[in-house]
Amino acid sequence: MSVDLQEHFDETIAHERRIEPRDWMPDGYRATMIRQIAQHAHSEIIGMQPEGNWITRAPSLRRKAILLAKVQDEAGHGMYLYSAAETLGAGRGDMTAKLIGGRQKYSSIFNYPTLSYADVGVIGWLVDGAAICNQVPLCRSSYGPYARAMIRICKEESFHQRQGYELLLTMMRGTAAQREMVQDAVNRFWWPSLMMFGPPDADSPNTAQSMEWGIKRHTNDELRQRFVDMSVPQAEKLGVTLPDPLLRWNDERGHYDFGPVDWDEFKAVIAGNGPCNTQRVARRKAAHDEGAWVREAAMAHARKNPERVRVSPEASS
Amino acid sequence: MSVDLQEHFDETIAHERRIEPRDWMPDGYRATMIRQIAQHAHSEIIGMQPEGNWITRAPSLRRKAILLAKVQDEAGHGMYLYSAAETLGAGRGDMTAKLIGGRQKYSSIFNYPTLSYADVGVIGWLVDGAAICNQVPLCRSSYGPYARAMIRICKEESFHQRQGYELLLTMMRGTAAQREMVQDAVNRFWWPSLMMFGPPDADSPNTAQSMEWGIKRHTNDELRQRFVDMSVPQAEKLGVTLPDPLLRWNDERGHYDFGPVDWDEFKAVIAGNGPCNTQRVARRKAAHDEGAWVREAAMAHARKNPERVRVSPEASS
Amino acid sequence: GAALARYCLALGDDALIYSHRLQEWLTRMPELEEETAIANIALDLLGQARMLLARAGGILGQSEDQLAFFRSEAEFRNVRLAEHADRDFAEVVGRLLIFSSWRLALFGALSSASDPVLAAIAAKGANELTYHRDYAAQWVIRLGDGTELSHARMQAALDALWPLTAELFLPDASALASVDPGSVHAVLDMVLAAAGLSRPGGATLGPVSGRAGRDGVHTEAMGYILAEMQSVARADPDATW
Amino acid sequence: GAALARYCLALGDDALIYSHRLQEWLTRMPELEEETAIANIALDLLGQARMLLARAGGILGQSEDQLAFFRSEAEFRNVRLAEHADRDFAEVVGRLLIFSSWRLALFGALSSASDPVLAAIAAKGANELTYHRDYAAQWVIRLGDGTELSHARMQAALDALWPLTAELFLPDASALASVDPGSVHAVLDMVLAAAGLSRPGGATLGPVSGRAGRDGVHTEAMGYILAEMQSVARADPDATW
Repeated sequence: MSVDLQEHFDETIAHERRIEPRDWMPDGYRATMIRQIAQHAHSEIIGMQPEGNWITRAPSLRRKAILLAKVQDEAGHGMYLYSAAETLGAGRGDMTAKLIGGRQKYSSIFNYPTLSYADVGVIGWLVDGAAICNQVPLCRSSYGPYARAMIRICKEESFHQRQGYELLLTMMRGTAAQREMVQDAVNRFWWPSLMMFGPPDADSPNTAQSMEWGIKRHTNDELRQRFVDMSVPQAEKLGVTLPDPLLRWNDERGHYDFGPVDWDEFKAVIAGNGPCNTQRVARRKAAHDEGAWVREAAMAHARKNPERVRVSPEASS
Repeated sequence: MSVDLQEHFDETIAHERRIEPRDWMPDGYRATMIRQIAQHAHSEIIGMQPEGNWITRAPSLRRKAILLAKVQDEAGHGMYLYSAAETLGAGRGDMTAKLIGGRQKYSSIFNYPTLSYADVGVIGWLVDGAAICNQVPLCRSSYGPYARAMIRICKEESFHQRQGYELLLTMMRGTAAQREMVQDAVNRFWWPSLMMFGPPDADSPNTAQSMEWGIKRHTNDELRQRFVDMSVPQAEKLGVTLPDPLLRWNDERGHYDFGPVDWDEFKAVIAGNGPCNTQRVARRKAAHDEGAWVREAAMAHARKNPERVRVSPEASS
Repeated sequence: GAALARYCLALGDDALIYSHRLQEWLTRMPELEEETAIANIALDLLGQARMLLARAGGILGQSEDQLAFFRSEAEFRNVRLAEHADRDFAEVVGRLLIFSSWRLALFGALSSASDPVLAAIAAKGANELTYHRDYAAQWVIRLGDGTELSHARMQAALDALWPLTAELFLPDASALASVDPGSVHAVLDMVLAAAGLSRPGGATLGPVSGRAGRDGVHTEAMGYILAEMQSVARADPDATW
Repeated sequence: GAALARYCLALGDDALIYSHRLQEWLTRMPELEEETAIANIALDLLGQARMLLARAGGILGQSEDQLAFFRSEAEFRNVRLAEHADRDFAEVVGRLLIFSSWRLALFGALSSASDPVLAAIAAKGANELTYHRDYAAQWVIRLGDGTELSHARMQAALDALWPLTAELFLPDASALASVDPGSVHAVLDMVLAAAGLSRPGGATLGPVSGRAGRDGVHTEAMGYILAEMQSVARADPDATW
């Protein structure tokens, strides 16, 4: 029987059909998928913090509304992704515990501080841009609920990315101080954006298995190159300089060459020594801990009034 | 014996000599004195809040240093006065408990908010000015430790008052916005300053006994009139209008006439319904409660190291 | 014209400052569902603020951003309830219940205002406020009825907030509509009854010589809100965003 | 000249921002004696900031107030330790112990600086910093040695603060003096031994592409500090105070 199941699974993958929650899947696939989706969900939720940092200080009411809506979307993406992980048997409470206990990661980019309003634009342009490069192929993930979540999320991310780029275009047409602010933000976020694609292929031992399972479609270096090729003309149009003296078009490769990424910095950030790791997790933990009495009250009320009030099951996590 | 003691006490008062901690005194005198000194101490400590509110936002580093030093002086006055009350057998811990439990009052003026940097100047000019009117006669209080505390405090208060007035003079020579700010602050603080002298003599039943005991030297209305007479020419020199259409010189009385004080507002504020009562007491209570573990640690350390470290007895309150 | 501008400013400032206080709570909520709900309410109020400030600005010759970012504290006309910093989730939902019940009653009255723009804003806003009130009411009931702890915190929140409510019903010469306190209290009483909570009474947050939020006399919290909210806009007044 | 100005700015900013964080604690201290002590330390640091900014401003042609109130965040050169918001009294005294031990060592080295003004500032400041360090050390010992709770909170404070210390010893091309980490650690170790506490190790608060406070790259807390600190001065740039 197990052989039949494995064969059916392999065939589904081979035919680029989708695995659904009710289907049998190998334990490794399930575990890898849960980790991937949970980390993606965590990234959405932690990613609310660096941008949320500027909502109260947005310099126009229109920009305030745009940013507030974007951060709200991120919370929505987080919930959507946690639900996808739940179809694999993971619990939201358990995933949250892993996040605030430092046992599950989120995108390293969110361990950098946002230091001016230009950062909001640059996160939209570069960070969302890199996320989209990563995520568009995941709309074809072999796991159905994740693939469907990604289709919706990518749509909204593209919208966010255009808004971010548009903010930067506006700022670059503004005062000298604004243009400096944009350049400074680009200087700080360019390299961390390249790190978002993960370590070089040579140091990424799980890539082969993930590609075989159809839960990864391109290698880290392929996606990184695609991002660089996409970003250089956008930077030119914007009028900013990307902080890499080795960046230049390679006619032979048909791609931009770029300088070496500082993988020591990447490893330090992943290990918890980035500028904001502690702060980000502490904030998430504080919200969770300080909300415990509220979640308990909601459960107690639901128990007393089973007929009257529907409380979402997540309230119990 | 009790008769002898009472005679000796009466004689000391009659000769305007001072009662000292070791002297016998009537229970009523002791209780009244404790309450008077405690309320004065509380006023210094609560009074740190409205001015302290502007330290981090002071618009020049010189003004920041002046304000910081002033608020520090107020803490010093508070400690000095609590020590004077302790000579009568009151404990600082007990007095603090009465303050944060709402069982002992402080000056009603500190239940008004400070809303611009001009308020810092107006508090110096009018509030410290009123306090000095109240306090100069108390340098002749029949209770020795209080009288001596008042001499030192009045000296510093006069300094603060001049600094406040000087800030206002500077602001009045500044921009139109600054002049408006000063006028607005005067509008908000003038009437509450007049209330600082307490209810009209007709409604002040304890005045007679207090004057007999030499712990009050003038009636509320006498002091209020003195304050008005002093302030009007200062306001003219400053170029601000005092918000009282009935204010005018009375040649016959040799004093300024002034309009009726809104005693309903005064009673509401005294009863706890001023704009800041709850906030002021809550802040003091939070500092005290959140500091409990620190005071306990200091005591525990002192117990373990009796020879090495001197911890002030107040740390135990 | 002047009275309409002044009143639109007052209602716009209520929404702008209230929205700011909700924005501060983002990423600090007890659940993700609450993150999206509070963000949504903050967005609705920000939208109301923009329309109302635009209406006032049309009369005064100023943009919504000039009004939001370049007025001084004394020029803001919001009630002091809007600027209160909620200390826990019980205060978040308790204050929202009070504010949205009151504002909904006001917008109901304003939907027949003589100015068609204000009437339209009020009609649209009333839909949003109905949702805000219901969201808040559900949570007040959950917390009031939930555990002993949540009941105590919910009652404490109401007690702490109540002094701020008196100002909502003060006579205001520039108001274009008014609300009967009794009708708002009736709504609150219904929710509180379902929650097993009692409506506080007594204490009020007094004015300063008769002046309060609508007269530009705020709490000490307001200066900090504006310092933060206006900081980027004021750092470079010639900037375009 | 430029190097001297830049370095005086850095040391002045350390003191200015550190003083600001202490100012925030006024009226929130566990005892009145601590209110006066912390006010006193905040005043000393403010005094150091004024002298250092004045020295820098003399070279740059700017007043202390222009430098304090009209620079942008990226122009501030303080280390990130200065901008940390202490969450309890244990962090207040723990951070003060670290900061004043380091700064005292630095001022000791600077008292023989070639610029006589800077040398004089450092010599005067060293006296003040000795008092600050001793005050902090006494409290770290009391809390470390006091109760189980205070011991735990004191150790947690040190653990939370430690990642901020690495930046103090980074090579800085514009520095006119440097401090051997070993000598500062030796002072701390003496205090910690008396307190029964252990010096944390390991984690550091990383820079952003190699840039940190001295390069104008701060923590997210810095923007809020400046928004508040500069709000009144910036509201009316033509005002005189």
